[in-house]
Amino acid sequence: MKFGVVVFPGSNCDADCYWVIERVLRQPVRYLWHGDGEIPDVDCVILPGGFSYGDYLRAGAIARFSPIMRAVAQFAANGGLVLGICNGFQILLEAGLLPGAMRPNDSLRFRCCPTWLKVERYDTPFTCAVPRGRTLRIPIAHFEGNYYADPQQLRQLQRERQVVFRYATRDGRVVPEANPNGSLDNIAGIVNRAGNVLGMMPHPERCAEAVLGGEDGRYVFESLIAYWQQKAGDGPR
Amino acid sequence: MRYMVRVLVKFKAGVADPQGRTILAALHSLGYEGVRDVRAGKLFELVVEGTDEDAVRSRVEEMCGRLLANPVLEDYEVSVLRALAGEGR
Amino acid sequence: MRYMVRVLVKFKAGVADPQGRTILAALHSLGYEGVRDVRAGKLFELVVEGTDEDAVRSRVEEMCGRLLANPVLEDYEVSVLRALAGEGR
Amino acid sequence: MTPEQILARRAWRQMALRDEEYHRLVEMLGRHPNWTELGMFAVLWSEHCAYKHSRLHLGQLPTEAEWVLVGPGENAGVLDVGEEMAVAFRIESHNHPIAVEPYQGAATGVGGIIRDVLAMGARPIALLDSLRFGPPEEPRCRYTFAGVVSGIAGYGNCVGVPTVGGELYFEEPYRHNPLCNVMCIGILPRSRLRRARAAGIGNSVILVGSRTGRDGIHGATFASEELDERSEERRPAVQVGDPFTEKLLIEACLELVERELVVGIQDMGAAGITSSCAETAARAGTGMRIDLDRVPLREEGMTPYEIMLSESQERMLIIAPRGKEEAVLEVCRRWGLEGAVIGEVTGDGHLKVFWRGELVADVPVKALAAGAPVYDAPASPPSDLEQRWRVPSLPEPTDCGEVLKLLLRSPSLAHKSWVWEQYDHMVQVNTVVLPGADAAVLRLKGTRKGIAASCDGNGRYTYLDPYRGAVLAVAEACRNVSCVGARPLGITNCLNFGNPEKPDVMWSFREVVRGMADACRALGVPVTGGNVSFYNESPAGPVYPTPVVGAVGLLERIEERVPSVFPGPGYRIALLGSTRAWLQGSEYLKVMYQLVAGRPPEVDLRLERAVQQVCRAAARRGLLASAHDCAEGGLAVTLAESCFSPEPVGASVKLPPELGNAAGLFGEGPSRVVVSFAPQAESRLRALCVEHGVGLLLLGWTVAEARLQIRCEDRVLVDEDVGGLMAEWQNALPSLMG
Ligand SMILES: Nc1ncnc2c1ncn2[C@@H]1O[C@H](COP(=O)(O)OP(=O)(O)O)[C@@H](O)[C@H]1O
Ligand SMILES: [Mg+2]
Repeated sequence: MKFGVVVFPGSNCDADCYWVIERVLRQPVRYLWHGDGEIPDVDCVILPGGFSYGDYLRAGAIARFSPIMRAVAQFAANGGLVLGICNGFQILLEAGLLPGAMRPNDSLRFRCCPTWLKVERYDTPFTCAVPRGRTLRIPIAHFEGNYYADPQQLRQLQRERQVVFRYATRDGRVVPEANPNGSLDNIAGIVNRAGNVLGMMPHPERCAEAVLGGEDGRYVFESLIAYWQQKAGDGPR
Repeated sequence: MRYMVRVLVKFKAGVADPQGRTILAALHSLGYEGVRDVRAGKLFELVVEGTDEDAVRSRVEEMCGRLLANPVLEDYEVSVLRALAGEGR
Repeated sequence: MRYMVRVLVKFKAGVADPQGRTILAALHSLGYEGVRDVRAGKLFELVVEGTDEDAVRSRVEEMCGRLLANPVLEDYEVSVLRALAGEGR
Repeated sequence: MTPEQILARRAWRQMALRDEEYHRLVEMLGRHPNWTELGMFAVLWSEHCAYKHSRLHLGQLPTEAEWVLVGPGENAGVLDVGEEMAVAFRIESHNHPIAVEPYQGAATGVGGIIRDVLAMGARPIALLDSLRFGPPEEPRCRYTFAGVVSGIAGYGNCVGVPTVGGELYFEEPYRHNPLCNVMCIGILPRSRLRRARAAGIGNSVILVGSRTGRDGIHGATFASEELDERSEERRPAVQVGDPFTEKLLIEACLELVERELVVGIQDMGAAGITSSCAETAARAGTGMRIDLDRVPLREEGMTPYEIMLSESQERMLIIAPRGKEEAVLEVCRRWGLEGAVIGEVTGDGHLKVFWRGELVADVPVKALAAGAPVYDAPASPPSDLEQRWRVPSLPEPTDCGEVLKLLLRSPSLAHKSWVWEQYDHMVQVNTVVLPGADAAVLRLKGTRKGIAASCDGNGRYTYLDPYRGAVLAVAEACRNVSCVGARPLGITNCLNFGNPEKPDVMWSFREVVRGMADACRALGVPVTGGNVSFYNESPAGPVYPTPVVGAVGLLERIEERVPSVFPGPGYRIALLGSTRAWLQGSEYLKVMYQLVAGRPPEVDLRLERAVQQVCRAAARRGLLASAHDCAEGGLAVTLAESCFSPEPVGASVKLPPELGNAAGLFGEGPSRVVVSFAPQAESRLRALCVEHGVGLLLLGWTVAEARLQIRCEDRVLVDEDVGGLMAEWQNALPSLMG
C-alpha cells in the first residue's frame, strides 16, 4: 500500500509518520510537498502533526489554502483515504473536509500525555483491525484540541455515526475526568460521512514500536493496510 | 489610497471561551472583583490599498470570511479607521 | 453601573510580529495583493462595575499594566464602549 | 557622532567599556574608532561575548577525550558516538530576558541554543531546561514560572524538538533573578560536521532567515546623543520568538549542509552580524567584506550601527562556496526563507563594512574577536562563610511519615509533570525514557544505541560551599546518566553568578570552576562547552552561585536501559554505594526549619566513579530491575519515588540502626543509588560490587500491597499508603499553579 505524507511549512511529525510507515510497517512511502498541485500514485494521504505556518492564526488556517490541499480534497472526493493527525486534523477542519473546529485546550496549556481512546466504530478503514473492545493507549500533544461543533453539526455527527474515537478511562468509560482538553463529547477523532477521511488528535505514529512504550498506534496503520488489501482483493485494480 | 483597517475577531456568543474565563479568575485574584466578564479575542490591524473606504471594507470582510476568522466559531467586526496620508499614490 | 470595556493590546512599534507577517504572506498568496501590512494583537472585552466611565477606564488601565499587557513589549488601548442598561444596580 | 566627539564625551563609558579598554582598542586599531566601530567593539568585548572575567579560570576544565570531536570554542561540543554518528550539545542561559518578559525571554532562549547546535550541522533532537524561581507562594514568581514554561513549550513544541528533561528549584535568591538555562542536543553523521569558519578567500557570505530589525540593540552598548530618547523608544528591549521561521531555518540549513553548499555556518546570537562575521573570519584567519545595503531589513531608516548590532532572532550566517550562491538561495526560497548574499571572504584579516558605497567600518577581526582583555578579578571568600556551616542542634522528628509527605510536596521535590506535560517530549519518535526518570533516554535511529541526558545543579549546596557544590553537581549529573545505564561522555555547563567584580562572587566562581574541573577529571568526563552568565544580581543580592551541569551519555544497546521505578512486587531492594548521608544543606532543613545551613558533604570521587561503573556494568548485564539516584530528600524520598510507577508498587524496608534517624531517612549525600533486582541476580550484582569496592546494603523487598513501610529495629518509622504519598507528590505543583 503506497502512502504519501504531506509536508507543510512547519509540519514536524512528517518524518515520524514516514519512519513508521517505512521502518515499522514496511510499506512504500513518499513525501508530498505542500506547493504541489497534484497527488501522485498513492493509496493513502497522511496530513501529519506539527505547527503548519506556526499555527500563527489558528491551527491549520493557513495550510488549508496550500495547493496540495485542493488536490487532497479531490483525492478524498474520489474516495481516497486521508488520515489527518493532530495538526492534520486541524487542517481538515479548516478546509471543511470534516465538520467542526478546534479551540484552545480548556486548561490553556499545551498538553503532551498518554490518553485512552474508546473506539466507537470498527467499520472504518482506520479501525477495522483494532481488536474489538480494546481501549487504545495513544498520546496527545497539542494546544488546540478542544473540539467544537455547533449543535446542528453535532447532531449530524451523531446521526451519521461519525465519531470514531473518544477520550475514555482505561476501561473504556467516556467520562469528563478522561477528557484532556475540554473537547465536546470527549471527541478525539471523527470521519467524514463517506468514511474515507479521518481526523484524530492523538498521535498513533508515536506509539507504533515497543521501544517507545506502546504499540497501540499500529492498529490505525494496520487497519488501513488491511482495508486496502481487502479492497484490492475484492475488486479489480 | 491606503487605509488603516481594524479587524476584531471574537468567539460567537455561546462558544465557551477558556482564555476569557482564566483571565477573569486571574483578575479576581488580583482583587479586581468588579470585573464581571471577560471575553478574549484577536485584533488585526491591516494597511490596505483601495480606491475608497467601502471597497476596502468589503475586501477585508471577504478576507475575514476566508481566512482571518473561522465561521464555525468566530464572528468578526471590520472598521476602516482612517486613510493614511502621504503614503497613497 | 456596568460598562462594556474594550481593550486592545498590540506589540510596540519596532517589535517583530511574526504572526502578522505570516498572515500577510498568506493574504498575498490568496491574491490580496493590496494588503501592505498586518499587525496581530489581542482583544479583550470586559464587563466592569463602577460608578462612572472614568473610574472604570482608569481601573482597566491599571489591569492592563498589571496583567493584560506587558509594558516592555506591548501597548494597550482602553475604551469604554457603553453602559450596560438593565444590568446595573 | 565623530571620533572627536566620542573622545570628548568619553562615549565608550555609556557602552560599558572601561577607559583602559578604550585605549587598548585604539592601540589595536591604530586610530580612534568611529561610532559604528566603537559599537562593534563594545558588544564583542562585553562580558557576555568575551568572557573577560571567566576565561582565565575556565582554562582549568578538562576538555579532551578520545571521543571528543569538537571541544569548547565552537558553537557546541561534538562527541563521537560510533557508527559514523556524532552528538552535538550545549547549554545557554537566558536569565535577564525572562525577568522582564517570561514567555518571550524563554522562547528566544530556546531558539538561540537550537541554532548553536544547528551551526554544527546537527539536527536538534532534544532540549532540557534548568529553571530557578523565587518562592512559588509569591504571585510574581508563579507568573514568571508559568510564563517561562509556556514560552519554552511555545517555542520548542512548534519547532518540533522534544523537551525531554530538566530541573526546577524554587529558592529565595531567585526571586528577582530567575534563571532559565536551556540545553540542546543534536545528532549528525560525522561527515556532515561543520565549523563556524569563514574559510576560502572569495567565498560568499550569505545571511539566511528573518529580516534584521532594531531588536535587542544592546543594553550594554546603548546610549548617545545620536541615539536619543526617540530612537531608544523605537528599540524594543525584548524580542519576540518566531519558532515557525526557526523550523524552516533548521530544515533549510540541514539541506544546505547535506548538499555540500556550506563551507562554514554560524548562528547569529548576541551582536548579530558583527559577532558572526568577526568570529567566523577570526577562526579561519581570514577577513570579510560586507555590504549593508544587501541586508534585508524589517524597518526603514536603520543605521549601520543598528544593522551591525541588531540581535534579531532566527538568522544564520552561511559561508558558501563561490559560484554556489544561487543554489543556496534556491534552497532558502523553497523553504520560504529570505536569503541574501551580503559579502565575501577576504584575505586581509579585516572586517570591512560598506554602506551606501562608503566604508563605514574597518576593523581587524582578531582585535574584535580575540582582542578583549582578560581579567583576574580579586576574589575572597564571603565573610559569613563559616557561619553558613553552622547547624543548630535539632530534635529528631516524631512522625517521619508526615515529614516524608511534606518533603514530597515541597515544590522543588514534587512531581514535575505540570511542567513537562506542557512540553512535547515525544516528537521525533526517539524518546524511550520520558521525563520523570533520572535521565531521559533517546534512541539513535538506525543504530542500537541510545543517548541519555540529565541536567543538575543544586544552588543551595554551591552557596554553602562552592567547591563541593560544583563537585556534587558534576557527580549527580553523571550519576543520573549512569543510573539509566549510560556512560557519561561529556558535559556542558552553565555558570550563573552575580557580579564578578565583587570579590565574594568571584571567589565562588573560581571555587566552582575548580570543583568542576576536579570532578570531571576524576570521573573521566570532558567539558565540551558551556556558558557563563554573570550579573544575576539585584539590590537584594546575587543569586546562589548556580552551576548547571548538563551531562550526555551513551547506551550501547537501548534494551539495556534501566527504569527508575520498581517494576513490581518480589524484587530485592538495596542501597548501592555509600550509606552516609548528611542533613547539611538538605531539603529537610529547608522544609522543616527554613534553614539553609551546613557544609555539604565532600564527594569521595573514587567511590563515586566506582558506583557509577557498577550501575553501568549491572545494566549491561541485565542485573538491575530499577535504579534511582538518591538525591534531594534522601533515602525516604528516593524509596517513595521508586514506588511511584504507573501501577504503584509497595516496599518493605528495614534500615540498619545507624540509618534509623532523620539523617538516615532524609539526609543527602553523593554516591548512593537505590536499586532493585530479581533475587537470582543478587550474587552476580554482589560480585560486581566487590570487584569495584562498592557497598551493597540490602534494605528489603518490593511488595504487592501498595504501602511504603520503613522500619528500623523494632520501630516503624514510615508506614504510608503509596497512593496517598503519590497524591501529595503529584498534586503539589498543580494545586500551587491553580
Ligand atoms: N523544568 C523541567 N523540565 C522538564 N523536565 C523536568 C523539569 N524539572 C524536572 N524535570 C524532570 O523531572 C524529573 C525529576 O527531576 P529532579 O528532581 O531534578 O531529578 P533528579 O533529582 O533525579 O535529578 C527528571 O526526569 C527531570 O528531567
Ligand atoms: Mg536533580
